[in-house]
Amino acid sequence: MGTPIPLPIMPGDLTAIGPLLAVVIAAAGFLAVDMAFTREELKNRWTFIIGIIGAALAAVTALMLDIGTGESRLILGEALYADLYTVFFDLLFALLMGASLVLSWTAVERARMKPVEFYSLAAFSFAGMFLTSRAADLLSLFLAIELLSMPLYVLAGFATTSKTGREAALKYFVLGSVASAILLFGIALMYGGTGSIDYVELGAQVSSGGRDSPLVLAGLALILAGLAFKVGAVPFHMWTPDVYEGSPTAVTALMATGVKAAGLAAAIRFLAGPMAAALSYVSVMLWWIVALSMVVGNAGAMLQSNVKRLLAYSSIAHAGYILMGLLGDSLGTAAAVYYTAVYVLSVAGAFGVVQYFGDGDRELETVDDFNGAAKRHPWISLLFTIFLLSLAGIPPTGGFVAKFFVFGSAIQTGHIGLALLGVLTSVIGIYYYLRLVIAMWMKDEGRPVLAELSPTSWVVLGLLAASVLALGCMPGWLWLIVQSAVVSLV
Amino acid sequence: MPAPLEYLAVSCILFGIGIAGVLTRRNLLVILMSIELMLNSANLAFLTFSRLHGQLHGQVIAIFVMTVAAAEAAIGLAIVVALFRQTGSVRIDEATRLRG
Amino acid sequence: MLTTAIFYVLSFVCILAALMTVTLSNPVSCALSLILCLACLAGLYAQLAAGYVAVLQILIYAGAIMVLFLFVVMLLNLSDEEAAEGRYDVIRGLKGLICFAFLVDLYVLVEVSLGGRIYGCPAPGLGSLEAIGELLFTRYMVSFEVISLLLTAAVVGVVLITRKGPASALAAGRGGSS
Amino acid sequence: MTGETLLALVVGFPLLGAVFNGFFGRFHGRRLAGYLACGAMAMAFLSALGAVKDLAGLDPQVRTIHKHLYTWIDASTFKVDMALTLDPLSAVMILVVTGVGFLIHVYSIGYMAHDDGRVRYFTYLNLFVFFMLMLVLGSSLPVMFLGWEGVGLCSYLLIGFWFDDIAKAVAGKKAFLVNRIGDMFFVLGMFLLFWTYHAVGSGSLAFADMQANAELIQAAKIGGVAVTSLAAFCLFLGATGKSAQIPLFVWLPDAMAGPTPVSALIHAATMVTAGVYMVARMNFLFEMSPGVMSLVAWVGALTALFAATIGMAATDIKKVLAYSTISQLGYMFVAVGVGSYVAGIFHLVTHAFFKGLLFLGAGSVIHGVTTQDIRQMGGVRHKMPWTFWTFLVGTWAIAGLPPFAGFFSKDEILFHAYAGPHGSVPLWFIGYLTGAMTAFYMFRLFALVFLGKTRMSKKEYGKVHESPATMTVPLAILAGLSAIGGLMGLPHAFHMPHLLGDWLAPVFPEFHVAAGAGTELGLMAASVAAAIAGSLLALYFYFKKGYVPVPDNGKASLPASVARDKFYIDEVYDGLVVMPMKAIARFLSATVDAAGVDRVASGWLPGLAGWISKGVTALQNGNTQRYAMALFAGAVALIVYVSLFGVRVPLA
Repeated sequence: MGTPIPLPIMPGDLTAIGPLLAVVIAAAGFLAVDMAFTREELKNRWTFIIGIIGAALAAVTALMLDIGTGESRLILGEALYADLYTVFFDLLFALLMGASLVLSWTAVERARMKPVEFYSLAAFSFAGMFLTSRAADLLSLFLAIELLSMPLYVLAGFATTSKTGREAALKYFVLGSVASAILLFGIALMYGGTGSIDYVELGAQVSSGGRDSPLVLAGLALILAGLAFKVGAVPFHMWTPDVYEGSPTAVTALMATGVKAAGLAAAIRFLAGPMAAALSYVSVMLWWIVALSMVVGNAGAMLQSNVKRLLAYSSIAHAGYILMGLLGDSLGTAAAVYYTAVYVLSVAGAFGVVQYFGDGDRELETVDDFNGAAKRHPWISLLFTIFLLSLAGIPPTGGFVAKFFVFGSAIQTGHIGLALLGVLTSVIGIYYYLRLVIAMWMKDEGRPVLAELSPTSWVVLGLLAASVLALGCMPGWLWLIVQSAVVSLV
Repeated sequence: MPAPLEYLAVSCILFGIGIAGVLTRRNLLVILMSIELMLNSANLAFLTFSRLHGQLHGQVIAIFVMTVAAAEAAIGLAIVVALFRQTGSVRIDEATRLRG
Repeated sequence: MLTTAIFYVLSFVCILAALMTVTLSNPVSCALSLILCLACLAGLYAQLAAGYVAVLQILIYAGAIMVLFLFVVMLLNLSDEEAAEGRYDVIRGLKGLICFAFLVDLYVLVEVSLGGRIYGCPAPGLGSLEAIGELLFTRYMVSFEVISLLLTAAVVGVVLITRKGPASALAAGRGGSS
Repeated sequence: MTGETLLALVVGFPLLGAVFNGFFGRFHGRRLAGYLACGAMAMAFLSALGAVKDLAGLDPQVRTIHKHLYTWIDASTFKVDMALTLDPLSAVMILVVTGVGFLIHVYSIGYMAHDDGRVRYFTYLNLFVFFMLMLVLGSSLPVMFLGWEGVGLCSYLLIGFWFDDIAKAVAGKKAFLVNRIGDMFFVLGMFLLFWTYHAVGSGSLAFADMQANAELIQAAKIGGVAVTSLAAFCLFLGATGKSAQIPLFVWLPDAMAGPTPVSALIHAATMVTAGVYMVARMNFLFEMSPGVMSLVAWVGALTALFAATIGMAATDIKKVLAYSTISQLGYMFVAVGVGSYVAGIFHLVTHAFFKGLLFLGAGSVIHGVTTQDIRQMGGVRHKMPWTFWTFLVGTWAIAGLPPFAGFFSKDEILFHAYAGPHGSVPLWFIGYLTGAMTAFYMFRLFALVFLGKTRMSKKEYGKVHESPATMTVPLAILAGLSAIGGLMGLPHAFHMPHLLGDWLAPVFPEFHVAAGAGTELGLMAASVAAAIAGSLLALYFYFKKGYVPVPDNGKASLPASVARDKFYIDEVYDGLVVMPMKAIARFLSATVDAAGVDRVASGWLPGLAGWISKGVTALQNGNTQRYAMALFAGAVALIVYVSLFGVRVPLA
């Protein structure tokens, strides 16, 4: 045998994947807790402690990354990136993990799932999320998406009390696998056309002469389809309403926030990163995806009475708004990232609130179930209203500023029609979000029951609402960060 | 030795058959098999290109894909079994409670 | 010349077996056809200087995965009624047609790119276990670790979802589905 | 206290009131809620007075007070400050908003005395005032938009206040949807301006900066059209939504479903004038696009005429006032459209007085009579003397009869529409005609409600009573303002100072009128004659002759005591003049209102959306294979696209 092969681990590389390690350790911790203790209270207590520590550790290690001059670094055999963009999404996912632990706990127990089992699977999914934003080649991307999805396939059908969970799991699995296969075939074609799977190399080939090899184009098309599935954009969206509705709410919250954000993180990295030159080949198709997503998402949500389904359709529309940013220049990309952050915070908050309504096995399902909520529970209704107004894009919430940036960049790059459609469809958006607000504040007859909120939940919900308002009232600081993060992409 | 194009043709045909199976069969187990078929067609493409470019990368990727396929099959079958236990059916067109 | 002949035989059987997989009505036959198809694919892999992958294909796929499939098919022990496929109507035909159109388009794209390209001599060592191992632990180190996570997640997931829940409505479901 | 602090307090008090009532209203009870809200408004009004006094102390050339609260958006090249700017224009507005607002708050205490939802009502009302003040004081377009959206939201909440009534909930929805369409154009105009300014290196949407850099964007074009015109057009469409002009006026009559003080505050005195204020505020932009300017004037004129026509046929006391509001707003747009911003703002102020008064008077009547149908009133004057006299002042003022407020402001508009540089004779004539019609329908309303013999049953009539002091005192104050408000803008022909014009001079471009005092006096005489004619005609028909409008269904369902006259000459006149007019009004009201614009704005678009919605949900039939098919078809479409157009395709 020849000389020993040095592992491609440079100093600092482990810090760069610190959040990933933290969440993997947490996952191992959950499994250990499940085996070590027999009493449920002990299991629960340690699950919570380990989870919070994991999330905190992820956030801290994300912040410890030395960004240097702001340029992207390739680490660990050039498979992953380490830059401001990854830090940004790491913090977002760490926050989501914390929020999920605190806010979903009640819903997890209501669905008769054991928290330790739920969170051990969710932790693997979070590991996948942490990977999506830093994938530097197509294989890492594929594996990250698989790692992200597989635990969720299970989680969707995991609640034994749910009548629809199994069906949701099945649909999610079948459609997700088909999308993965399409993505994989696209990767194969891309590899065939260029002989590489590294973003940097692919980008170089696409922007130099070898670009119009039909293989590369076909690969690009199929990869776009695969990513659009995860993001939930039309016409790859049809799984979202059914799966969001059928899954336990705790899982739906994870899908609406984490999966969506991870898919967007990957898509933005792929389409606006080194491969940005490739975007011009598919920009017409992206235009249609964006337009259809906005129309179908908002129109679909308009007449829904089920809250989860309503939020599912609206998430399709938001995917459209966010992808619209990619049609613009670097400012547009920054707008897309900003919008993603605002969307994730607002939806995390909205689902956080929804999960607390209901008692016993029952959770609130329809819009009418929220009638009179404000009268009985004014504070949490106020928080919910803030999240909904943000999703509707009404100032002074973050949603307004995000839409402002996205539509603005679209107009600047000449997509006036698309911006007009965006503004028009967001009118529908306001209509259905306000239906919930009206149900809560202007109707009296209902008696919605609120599960007891722990002080921690209040703090987390309050923080989410405050950050949503802060992003609307003082968007400057985040916008600067996002802009530098986007600069580091290319 | 046949040309790369010929290997790729086989790969494309397998992919087409796989997706056709997913779209038309009612039996969930067969649909899972069809998905396996699609993954395998991608693998054949990877190996074809690996040989064409004279690199190993394609082969390594194929190995990873196989592992992913194994995990996917396990989870898919588990979900099918779980669904069967609840509803007594493995027909995909009967799982339509969620709609609208 | 012999390679070409073998290629044609293998690919013919492979495609035929694939077709049988998606058309035969008995799931057991489907699974067996798929095993045949995967075996032929292994042969093709071997032709492409990927002996190691070919071996894995036989071991993992035809061996492990498909056994799992067969096992589940047997476990569920579907009645004919359950396995019945229904008629092949216009919609299904249309779906098939779209798949076919996709195939043609894909093939045209591939043909434009690769038409006239031929394989040269394989580089020595292509497909050797040592080279693959080296790549796995250097360039693909991260992916290797991720795969291990993925498998762990899958194991945990499978264990959790297949536990018998309190709401096992087998009997009720049977009544409703007929 | 400095002017800056006072400025913050002006905005702060109503917000504080809203927060306090909103969060603690459950604990301190309904009674206190009204006093708290009024207190907040009183403090806001006093602060506004103080701030304006400080402002008046400054040199006219630098007469602005700027209060920078914090930096809202700071995105390197793009900066929006959350800042308030008090200049002569916004000073006028905040005095109106807080002053009239305070009176209406006081009035509400009496009007809502028996309503269970008072806490919520006052919360929304205070919140509304806060947003209105943000709208007026905002130093930049985004801050103005914040207020713009906020008042829309509050108006929505207040219209649907009595939500147990389905029709009211629907009205709230309609108001909301139509407003959203207007707001959409506002946003588009704002985006256009932002990116155009951004392109020339000025990433600020502050009014002062935009005005200073206006020349830079003059040459910018999109698709051959000047950006300035496009932006002005979009903003104006936004204004038509908020200020209920053609084509987006349909919501205002429906919005009358809300409590009457709300109609007075939001749908007469303040919110609906936001469009006029915005055009005045953005005058530098509109001045750069003469085409849009004349569009503004013509839309205003046509709306004024059109709404007056419908007003002549309406039989609901609040609907008459609503159409009258639309009509008067049309006058304001005529004024700003011909470049006479001072006249526009002048009319805005006087209108806030007399229309606020009329609405509150109407509320008082409704409070006493418990119906809104003027055909079932009559003779109310004996039962409600305060309301009667104050209403008469309001009617007098809006009819344009000297010497009350409406006379001065309306005549200034008409004079400028006739003789101003952008004015023309047809524009003036439409305004003139509308003036006559205004006098007619207002005195018709007045006569039908207050004069003659009552058409109520004895029992009902016996129950009619005067409103409490909390309602009549604001009426009296507003009546006083309506009477003397015109003094702030005496015509130049009188050789007296135009106080408002001098005050607003630093804000607006100079406005020269070519014609002299003779023309002005001539026009004045003509319009006074028309107003007198209109008033007398109305009094003749509806007081002397005792006519009662035909019920909607055409059948006589009125009490027998209101038997019709037997003079054939009246029948002929009725048939020749009144009936055709009513027919036109009905036609307009029925076709345009119900079938045309209405359907597009609040029926057709949501209809389309609903249709798409049904389609989307029908496609979602639960079959996984269909979903997979959609997924795969999407992938195929992508592949086919790249194989057909696999070259660099520039995006149109």
